[in-house]
Amino acid sequence: MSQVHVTTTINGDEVEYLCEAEETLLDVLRDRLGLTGAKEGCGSGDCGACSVMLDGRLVCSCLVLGAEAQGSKVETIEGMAAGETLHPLQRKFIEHAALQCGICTPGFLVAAKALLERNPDPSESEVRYWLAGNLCRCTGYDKIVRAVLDTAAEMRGA
Amino acid sequence: MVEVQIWGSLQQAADGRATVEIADVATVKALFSALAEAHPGLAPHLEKGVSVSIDGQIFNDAWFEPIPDGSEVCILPRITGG
Amino acid sequence: MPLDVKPGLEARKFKLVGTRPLRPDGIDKVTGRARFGADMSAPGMLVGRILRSPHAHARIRSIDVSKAAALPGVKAIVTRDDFGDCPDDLVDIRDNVMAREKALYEGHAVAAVAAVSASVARQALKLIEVDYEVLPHVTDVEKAALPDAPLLHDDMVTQGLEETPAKPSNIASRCQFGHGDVDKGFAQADLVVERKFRTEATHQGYIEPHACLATMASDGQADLWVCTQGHYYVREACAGLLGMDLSMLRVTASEIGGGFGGKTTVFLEPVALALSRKSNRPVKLVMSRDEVFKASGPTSSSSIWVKIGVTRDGRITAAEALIKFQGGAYAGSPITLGAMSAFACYALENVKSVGYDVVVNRPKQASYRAPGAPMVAFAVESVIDEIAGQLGMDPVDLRLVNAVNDGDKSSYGPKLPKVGLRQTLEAAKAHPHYTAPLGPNQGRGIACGFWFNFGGQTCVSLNLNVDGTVALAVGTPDIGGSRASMSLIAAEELGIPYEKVRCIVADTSSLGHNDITEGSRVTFSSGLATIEAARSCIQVLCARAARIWDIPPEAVVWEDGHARPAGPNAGEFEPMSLAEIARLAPKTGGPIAGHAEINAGGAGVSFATHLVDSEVDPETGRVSIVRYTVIQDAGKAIHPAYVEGQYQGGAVQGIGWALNEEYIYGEDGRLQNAGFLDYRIPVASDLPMIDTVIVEVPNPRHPYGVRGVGETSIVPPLAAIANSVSAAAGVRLAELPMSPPRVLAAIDGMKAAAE
Amino acid sequence: MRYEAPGTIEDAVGLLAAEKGLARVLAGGTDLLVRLRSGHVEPDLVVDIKHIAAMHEITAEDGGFRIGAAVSCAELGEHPGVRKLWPGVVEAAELIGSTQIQGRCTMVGNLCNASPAADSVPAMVAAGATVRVVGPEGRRDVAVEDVSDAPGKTCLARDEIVDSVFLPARPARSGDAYLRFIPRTEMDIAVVGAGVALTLDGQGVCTAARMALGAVAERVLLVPEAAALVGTTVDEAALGKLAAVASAACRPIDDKRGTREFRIKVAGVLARRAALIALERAKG
Repeated sequence: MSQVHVTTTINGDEVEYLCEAEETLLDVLRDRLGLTGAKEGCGSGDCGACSVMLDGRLVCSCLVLGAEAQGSKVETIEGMAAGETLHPLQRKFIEHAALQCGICTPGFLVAAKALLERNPDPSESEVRYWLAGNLCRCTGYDKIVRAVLDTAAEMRGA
Repeated sequence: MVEVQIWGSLQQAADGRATVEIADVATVKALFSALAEAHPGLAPHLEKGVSVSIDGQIFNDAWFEPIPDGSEVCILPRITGG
Repeated sequence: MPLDVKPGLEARKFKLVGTRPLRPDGIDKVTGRARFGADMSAPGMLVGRILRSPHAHARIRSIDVSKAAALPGVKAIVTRDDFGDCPDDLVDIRDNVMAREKALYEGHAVAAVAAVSASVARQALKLIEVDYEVLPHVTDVEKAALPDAPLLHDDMVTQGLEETPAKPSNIASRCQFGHGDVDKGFAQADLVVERKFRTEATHQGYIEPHACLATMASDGQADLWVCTQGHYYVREACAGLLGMDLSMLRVTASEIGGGFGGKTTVFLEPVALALSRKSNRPVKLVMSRDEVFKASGPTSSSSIWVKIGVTRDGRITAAEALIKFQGGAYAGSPITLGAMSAFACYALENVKSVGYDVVVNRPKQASYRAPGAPMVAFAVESVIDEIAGQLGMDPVDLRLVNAVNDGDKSSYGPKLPKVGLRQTLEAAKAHPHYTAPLGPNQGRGIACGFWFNFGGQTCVSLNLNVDGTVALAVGTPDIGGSRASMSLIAAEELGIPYEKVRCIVADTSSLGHNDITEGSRVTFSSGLATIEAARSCIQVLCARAARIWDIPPEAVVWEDGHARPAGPNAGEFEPMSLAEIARLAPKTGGPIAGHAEINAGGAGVSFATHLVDSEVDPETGRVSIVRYTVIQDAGKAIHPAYVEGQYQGGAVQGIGWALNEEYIYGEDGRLQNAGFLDYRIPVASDLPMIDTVIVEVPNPRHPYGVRGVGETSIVPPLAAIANSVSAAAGVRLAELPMSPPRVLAAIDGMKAAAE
Repeated sequence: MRYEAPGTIEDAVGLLAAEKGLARVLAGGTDLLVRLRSGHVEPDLVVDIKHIAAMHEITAEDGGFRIGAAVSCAELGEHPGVRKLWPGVVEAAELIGSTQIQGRCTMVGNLCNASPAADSVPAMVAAGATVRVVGPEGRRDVAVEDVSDAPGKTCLARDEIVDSVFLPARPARSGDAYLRFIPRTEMDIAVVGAGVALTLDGQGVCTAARMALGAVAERVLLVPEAAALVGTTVDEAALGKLAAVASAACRPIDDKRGTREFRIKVAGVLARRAALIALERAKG
């Protein structure tokens, strides 16, 4: 079994790992690097629980091979807070009770952060469509959408 | 004296009775004993687990829940949830 | 012992209960630190994988694992031979966990391996040779009930019939509820409406697949980490199946990524333990999404006939239902709960509901949020809606004429205690949603729903730390924010800030038995136990203060977090705070704690009324939900944000069930849509905001008035949406899901009939 | 399985040609990885083409655009020139999957996956797009509608790669549009898809029309009878005719996503609705 050697940057740190060619980036993050914040809800890109940023793009890490991360920049939920300081989205999700079980929360946060970086003033409809690839079965999305809109307003200084 | 209501499909086990009158039972445990004695067909069902409603409040496995005289008592299939 | 429940609950002023503090597990969950089922590892851990039947129904002639066992890296293989005799009540569970003589559905586990890596485990599965004799199968509830249907169990004889049948069948049991004389009632009616309804099977759709990590040592001591709604039940089931003492198995409930009833039983756990026992290594087993759909426990599909008679002024004279549920390959569909709840919203003189529990070649069903009630409510509330239309009556008014009141005899037997249905109906009528104008192709629907709620066995341990903070241990896994509610209750009772209480879910070796987190029971039962534990702690606190002051303990009262001298000693001593008494505890007798072990009875039933506007594209049959309002009686909302969350989540699961979710089987008996691509749960862009109204009619059996809230919210949506779609489309929709092809066919059929 | 990430198209073709077992080309991976995981495909070699610089480029060519095979649909959507030229194609590409999928998926991958329900394909066919195929023998251009004639099958040889798709210049007074039907608002595979492109003369009379339908046959269908619009002002009568020819062209199956009857009927509805949008765009 010949493994692939990969050098990449994860949450700002240079990381090296060996992985099998068919292993996904999600497998590598969770099983080899101990970064279990990204979750596997489906393994087919339908639920968004494994969302990470890859070279500035929001992706499902279950649909990226570990080998593909060579030379890339990966950002995960574990890198979202700055030390003890939560990202405003993280804080607002707690304040708005935008999570019940919390399994989908890391994916929603990574996706919502990507949205607000592109569009600091999204409409409710834009939030809903941007997040359509993130499934939540507990909340009915209401409080999630409110948390994102409220964060956007706060970050705009409104 | 309490009048015990038996749900529809359990009535066969109670010799076809929809209600059974039981005297001198102060608790669920005493009620079960009296019912099993009056209608032995009920015994396995009571043993397996049923819910008991006393004046509209539902209890599971509560042998010592008091049964006030004259209260309305129903035997129900075991209530659970999801 | 029941707590002292005083009347006049409405008057109670709370300091903390009813506020919306931050949840204690919030930061862990927004930073990715929270550990769910699949997030745990152990040194030397093996990867487990399960081989599943590709056939819907097949006799397993033989299983040859020799080639797989010879593959380097394979450490253990288990099959039916590894699961022996077990207690009677676990037989079906055992056979579902690992197939015995027959595989009864596609996805039924046949063998399992533990290996050093996922790829070795995958290869090993391919090397296991199973010799199947494929048998005829049946997946439809009506067809399975026919006399010539393929038989799943040779020894299944229908229970609950007047005469026990001589021949086996797929009908596991019959049940019947009701009172009065429905024939007499229908004869008195001015209008009788009857109709047949069907609903497809749906899945709870939790985002976290089942996962566990099992470790068993050669002395039989074992640990299990698992995402479950009931780790005590997991312990009992696994110990029963593996012949272990309960004390030898410690089960820790991980954070749980959704359950909705689907994680109230075992699938992987006994297998993981068996693999660990055989390999003497920790074994992690995680389901794929495909396995979750094929081999966990979806809910029943149903076939329901309802007949209701009314007088001209809308009073129901009789109501009757015939309900068939398939519960998968084993007996145990929620038919009794479905049949009991059918007409529970209405005060009826003549009512009858009959139910049949039918087995088919599908996975064994598990509970799903108010199990059995949503489908039956769909049928009953659709007929009520049709009656309102035919009488020309406002649908809320028709329901108000018949709605149950305190003390009415319920359709399932007992008289009702204090209930809040009427209040939700009145709130619906007063809500701006009810009178808002509708756009073109839009329709408004309303429906009511009922759920029993449940109490049950519960333990809580409350330990006071020397710095005046509180460690609160509960035994009910937190699936929706209950640690926040329990902390609120403890802080309220003790009179200390919410932040001073930290609530955790204890493992099975740290706390006595707790029933499963199900039946909307946690806030009610663990809440009751928390109150009791806090009050027993307060007794100790008062006793310590009394000793310090050298006055009788009866002369001390607890107010606002302080022990105060009372009676003749009032004002004699400075009140002592909880923190002060805690600090002195080592000198005044040692640690201070409170605990409670109860079997909570008297969970109050709850009712809801939902309002929904939908829009139908008449050319494609596509339905959009444009406005939704949930109105539900919570008794007393401890943490209103999470009560709203339960209302919203239940409504949206109902929207999915009503519009697009369904198990689709092919002619071959195989599930065709075992993934989130084609099992279509609602996504964010499908939905409007879900408005909520919390009605509070206190439950007299709870010191704060709490009723369960988790399940009732999924009962009305199917019917409310069907009523709104039927109004918008101009034709009655009686089959779920109301997917576009079905709605378009109904519209086209109506047009063709009109021509 | 081996993973290779060559830096040139020639190396990529060479790897494919040399592989004796099963090889697969990896661009966005949003279909391939799903198939890998489910065990539907077990390749011996995966050739990642994302390290080939030219595959990431969008270049102007003959009044149209050549779009590299590794350009993600998100990148495509961010290109104002392509969006202005063929808005229907870009909108179709943007319908594929979620935001997360958009960051990875490519139009060429969507085409080569050879699903009759692929969203971007009917739009590309309506726009008259071609692809450039590179192999050991050199390059050839293939019309998009000729790439796949059955589910999972393409006209590519085992050592050939599509390196780009070419969207031609758009004639004056032309417009295109793509609509699909799905039960939800996002995340579903098209139950029916319809792409329409049409051209008007100065008087508003239609001089050319192309229509392609997705998910109504074993392949994406180019419907020549869309010529029914030619010579009309795309009025109600002409749109009715278009809907009728769209429905008549369908030869769908019943499956988990929709019934035969439903697809036939909705194909007509979407054809009509897409033509109306294309008409508005043609009028400018």
